[in-house]
Amino acid sequence: MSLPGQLSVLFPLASGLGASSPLAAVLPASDSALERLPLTLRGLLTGWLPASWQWLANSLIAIVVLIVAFASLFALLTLAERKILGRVQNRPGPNRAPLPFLNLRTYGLAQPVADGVKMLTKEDIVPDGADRVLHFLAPIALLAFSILTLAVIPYGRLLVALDLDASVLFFFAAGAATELAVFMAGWASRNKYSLLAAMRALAQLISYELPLLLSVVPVVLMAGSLSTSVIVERQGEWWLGFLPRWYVFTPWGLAGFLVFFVASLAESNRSPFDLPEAESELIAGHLTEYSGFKYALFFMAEYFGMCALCGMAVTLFLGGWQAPLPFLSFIPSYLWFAGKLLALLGVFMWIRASFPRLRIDQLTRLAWKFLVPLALINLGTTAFWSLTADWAGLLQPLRWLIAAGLIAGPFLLLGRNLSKGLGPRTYRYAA
Amino acid sequence: MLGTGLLQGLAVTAKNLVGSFHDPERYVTMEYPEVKTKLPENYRNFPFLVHDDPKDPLGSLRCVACTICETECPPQCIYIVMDRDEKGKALKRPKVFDIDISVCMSCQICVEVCPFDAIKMDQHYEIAETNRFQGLLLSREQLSKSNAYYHQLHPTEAAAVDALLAEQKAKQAAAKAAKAAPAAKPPAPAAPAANPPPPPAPSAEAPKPPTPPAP
Amino acid sequence: MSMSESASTPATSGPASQEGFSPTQQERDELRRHGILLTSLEELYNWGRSNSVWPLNFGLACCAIEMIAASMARFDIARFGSEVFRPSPRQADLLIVSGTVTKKMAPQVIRLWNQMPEPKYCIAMGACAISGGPFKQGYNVLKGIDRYLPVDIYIPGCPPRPEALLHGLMQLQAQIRGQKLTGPDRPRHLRADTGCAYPVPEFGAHDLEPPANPEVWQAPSLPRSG
Amino acid sequence: MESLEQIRERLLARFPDAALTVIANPGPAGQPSLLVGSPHAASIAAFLRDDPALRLDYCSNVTGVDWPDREVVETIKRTVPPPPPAAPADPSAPPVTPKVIEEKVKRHIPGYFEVVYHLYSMALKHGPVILRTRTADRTDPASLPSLTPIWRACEFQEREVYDLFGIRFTGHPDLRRILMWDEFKDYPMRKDYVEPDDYEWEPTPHGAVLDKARRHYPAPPESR
Amino acid sequence: MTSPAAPSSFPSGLPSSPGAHVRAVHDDFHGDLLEVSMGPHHPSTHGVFRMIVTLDGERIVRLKPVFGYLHRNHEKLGEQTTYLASMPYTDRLDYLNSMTNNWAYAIAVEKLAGQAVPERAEYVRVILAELTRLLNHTCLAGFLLQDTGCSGTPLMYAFREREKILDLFESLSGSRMMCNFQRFGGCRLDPTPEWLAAVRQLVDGYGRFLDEFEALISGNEIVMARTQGTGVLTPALAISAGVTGPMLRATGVDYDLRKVDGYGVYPRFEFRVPLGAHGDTYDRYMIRILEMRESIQILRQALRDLPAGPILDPKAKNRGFRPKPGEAYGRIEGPKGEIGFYLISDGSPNPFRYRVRPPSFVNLTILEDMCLGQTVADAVIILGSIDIVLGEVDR
Repeated sequence: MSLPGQLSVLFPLASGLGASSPLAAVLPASDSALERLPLTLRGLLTGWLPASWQWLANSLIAIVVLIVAFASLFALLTLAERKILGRVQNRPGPNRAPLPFLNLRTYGLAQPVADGVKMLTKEDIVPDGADRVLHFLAPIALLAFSILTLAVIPYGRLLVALDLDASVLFFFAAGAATELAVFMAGWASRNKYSLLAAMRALAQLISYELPLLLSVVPVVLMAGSLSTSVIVERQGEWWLGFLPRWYVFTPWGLAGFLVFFVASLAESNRSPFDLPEAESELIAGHLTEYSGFKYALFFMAEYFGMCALCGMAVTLFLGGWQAPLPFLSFIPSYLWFAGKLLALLGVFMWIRASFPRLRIDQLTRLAWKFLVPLALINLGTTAFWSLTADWAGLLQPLRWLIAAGLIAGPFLLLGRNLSKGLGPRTYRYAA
Repeated sequence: MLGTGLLQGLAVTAKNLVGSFHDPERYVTMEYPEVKTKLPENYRNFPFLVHDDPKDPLGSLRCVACTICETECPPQCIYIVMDRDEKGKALKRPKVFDIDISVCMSCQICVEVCPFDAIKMDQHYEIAETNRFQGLLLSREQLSKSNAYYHQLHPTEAAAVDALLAEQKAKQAAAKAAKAAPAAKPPAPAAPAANPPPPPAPSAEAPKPPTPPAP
Repeated sequence: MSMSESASTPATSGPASQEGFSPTQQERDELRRHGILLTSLEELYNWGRSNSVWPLNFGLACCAIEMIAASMARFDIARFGSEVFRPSPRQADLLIVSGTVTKKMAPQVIRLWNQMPEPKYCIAMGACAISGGPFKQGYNVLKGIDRYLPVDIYIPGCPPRPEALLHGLMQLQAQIRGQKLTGPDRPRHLRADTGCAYPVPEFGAHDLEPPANPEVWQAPSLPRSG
Repeated sequence: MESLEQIRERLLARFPDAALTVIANPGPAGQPSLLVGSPHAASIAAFLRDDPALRLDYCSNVTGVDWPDREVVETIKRTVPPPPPAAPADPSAPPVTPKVIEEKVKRHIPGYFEVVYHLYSMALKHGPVILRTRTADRTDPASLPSLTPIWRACEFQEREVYDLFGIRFTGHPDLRRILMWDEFKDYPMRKDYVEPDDYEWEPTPHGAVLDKARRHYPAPPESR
Repeated sequence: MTSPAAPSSFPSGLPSSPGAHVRAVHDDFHGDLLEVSMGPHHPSTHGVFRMIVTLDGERIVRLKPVFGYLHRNHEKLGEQTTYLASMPYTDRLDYLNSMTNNWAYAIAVEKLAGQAVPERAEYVRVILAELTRLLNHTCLAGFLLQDTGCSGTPLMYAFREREKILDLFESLSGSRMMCNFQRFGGCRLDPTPEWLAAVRQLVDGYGRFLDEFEALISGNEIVMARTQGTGVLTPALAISAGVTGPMLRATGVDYDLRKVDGYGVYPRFEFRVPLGAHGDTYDRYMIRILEMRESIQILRQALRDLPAGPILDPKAKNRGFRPKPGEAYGRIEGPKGEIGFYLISDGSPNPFRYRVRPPSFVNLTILEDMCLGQTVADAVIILGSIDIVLGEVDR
């Protein structure tokens, strides 16, 4: 097989899916033009190239599209976060930055652009005695790893930049490396707060990588594949003809999703697990010594990581790009994916607006004493679920009941153990 | 159960998020430059001097340059020089009346101690400046504001002050008339400082700071 | 100083006042004739800076409470894009000196200012920051932060209302919008001849040494006979 | 609670050689205080804290007072010995007992530093008992016993007194400057403290500031 | 996980004998220690406070507070100005609670001069003091939660309510924060019926706000995990260190000056004093919430019973005021603890000695004791729960 041919297996999206492509047959005939729009557009762009060049052009396009799409999503998300936070706090948030040259107010839509312009033009400071190389590399590494994780998420039917057989593994490998970049930043800054933040980041990484991975294992087990595309395909069936068979709608899937969600909050350093960047304790944590565009890169990478984890959660548990109801399938799959992604991101922001931060020992305790056992038990539950796949009729509710009990019992027990000694108090009054 | 408190908290924030779109209790922002707070009548920021005749803002200042406010001002931000004629006779009006609003602590003590109701508190607060030395030292010319302006800011208080001043004037006129009638002496100067007003009786509808005895 | 005249007038003129500070269409056309790219760049640069003024999360005294109040729901400084109170000076654009600067604190304030990356701005909020205010005659009170730092906007008041701070912020935005990239009156951070670090005074046996930075601080004399 | 006189009696019984004086308060507040000699201050304080009838377990306020040297013209009754240096003598308020022969005496009252402790009892909810300790004079290494070992509340307050008045507390665990910087040499709350002359733009000067302004301005011309 | 705490200056926390104050810290014992200087510019030091923290990992083995960054010579200025002119300066002591500062100072001067206060003024003072208490405790809860890492939401809700109280203060006294309202022998102005109605409305709505606020915070598992069991203060140490206010009552010691001294007209009101049992950060938070609920009760009663009459004693003299020689110590239960003023008069228009007994300064005495063995994150919230205002700490 020629090299382009090999790669075309690796890059289904990248290998021209135009009308001329032999793979075009993979697409169901029912697909609307809207569903095919991204592919059509790409065909228009690269169709004129010789076939041996198309894979390269296509992958380049995929990369550019990914980066541009997520960079603009990042801009919107910063604004959305500030707006949502504002609304929760009974205020409007940024709403008056006018468009440049026009002096037109657009409900603050120009705000991220203004921030970007300012960040780009801000002086870049490297502290005396800092490790200049690492200080420079840290934001770049962080961004690079975050973008890598974005590559394996299926954004729509056949819309995946890199469809590896082991894409789930790839995702977590690349995702874990981001913490390395945080540690680099903390170490290189020559600042005590940064160093503390770096140590926290490492502790957090070690603690939360495990529940994150363990919560994914059941999905892999049930789907029988490490490929994200296959996992999404497997969730594409319907119960009783109309209920989606997403993994989150099973007892083990729900538990897995919750563990994954909490762990991904921690992985993306979001509140209530934003310990490395604990504003009220460590000034700005590992970012303390970063100014200007390096800081913006960090910020961007953090949001990319958040998007990637939410995208993975959607892919693994929420049916990926599948429509929630059969008759809604006419809406293009990538829109469904975007909708679910944004909803999850919204929950991230909602949580940020509501909760205080945990302490580092509580954070690790939550991981080791609650999430990890729960994920392990969930693995057993999944095994039970898998073994009883042929239970039917009256046994079916029994199967649900047992599985739910297998999750809820340990949840209550572990939860009680975790919150031992804590609780609401009653107070006495002086006589 | 672990998590109920968290869910309760999420419910509160969600209620506020939704409420911010329809409930004015949960959307309290004032779009400042377009919408401004309705300042209460009592609001005080920096002092100004009241003049009675809009045509002659400097000549008709109520201030007689008695320097009570200057000495009582806690941060000492008032500077007064009394105007004198060529012979050095005091003219009972300020020649220099400067207030350094970069020092003023808006405490209103100058207003309280002024026996002539000459200095009152302004409510203008949009005074950000790029030059401290030229912008924030207010001179007599900048401080002088009309009685109508005073009425606009503090209507209740101003009405009471006007009534009081009118009463004093009437009393003074009566006293003068009484004096002038028996002995045809040359009339005493009509400036209010010659005859400091008695402490006003607390009036029911317009609570007023206690006026101390005249110097 | 020329800004103060152009900035002080439109502030009260109505809803469009916020934009009223930027060059008028006519002026803009005039400028464009001289160099379209440069003016457009300049405008974009100034627009970006002025709409994204991130203050340093730094409170000194009473005024800091009003500064916090300005960022709270009632006044919401976020509307101007300035609610991002960065705790690290590296990411901040604006130093709001909100309260009394004591002599013990002054070196730290100047150090913070030095740690901020250019372009950066300074607002002296409240009487104490401007001149020492009511505490001016105290032995440990610095008589105005402008003895050591270049202050862009002075907001009098004790403490200024949150609206007054917002007003000062708008003045600052207007000032930024009026800055030139080139020419003799270009801002400090675009000049090669201005140093980036301001000297930090040292604790002496009786007072700070030196008691003022003569490069920043030239007070006019106002003779009084008393 | 017992009166201060009763407390003094009991203290004298317990510490026979202690110097204890009840200092009257001529003002309307009328709250007298107990002047304690330095050598016994700590043991007396411990007694007051632990005595079951008093249990003054809470030291609310610690402060220094600087009494500068004074020249006082006093009208003194010949028969009565001069009163101990009480709380500020006022030249404008002579006692009105015309019977005894009086004479005007010019007296030099040497200044001293004083530390005042306001004690209360949280257990028995009474108080205050006001303790005072005094230095002999105002010469510089002024030193008084620290009561921090008795009441932890004195720790920072005594440091503050040391910082602002320059009174060294013997027995204080951590006597450093607290409000001013370490390099600072003066004691600013003393009455004879002279501020550093960091005069600047003074547009509205009065009094001392005006004097300072005059010193700094080149010969002030006519008022403007 | 806990490392042995370094010997504090007071090994048992309590002073026993002078020999106990050995400040030696055996650093070899802990191995490599990290010394972090938190402040004076730090987001959670509530101003310009500084803590030099020595860390073993994240555990605190030593914590030395550094003060004076806001030392603005309040006492010296107080001795250089007249009695009346010091009144606006007291606003700036604890700049969240100007009304109670005013009252404490007025009480001290009234004691010094033997000045009586009309009944109506006493009631108005109680109303204002309790409003201030609501304001302070609400803000404190907001700031405390901000320190634990909330993204501003509780603080915003707290300030939303604070603005309502500030509106009341502003419409009565003319200023949002620096009220300068009390005078020797009464208050400066008489509240109008409209103002009283507005207070009534606020008081009626405040309970609802507290309910919602508690729903957001009090039951939150993260808040409980962060605050329960951290920064424990024992009653004996609290008493010895002169800790007052809600902090003291959180340790279970019943000492509220409103009950003990019964100043003003407080004996006429029915209210309870909530007491904690653990003395930890959560107790300190909850005591304040409960105190607010009691304050609402006091406000209801005071508004109901407010008598008619003069607001300022007609004989009171504020300008040219020269009290007789003597001294007086006046104290009240401020929202942060006992705020007192110690005045010595020598018969001149200026006080001879003007001393402020700042509650938060004295309450900071036990900061190190509470923080030893805890983490940096805890130190931040312990400091937050002490409720300091630097204007008062450093004066």
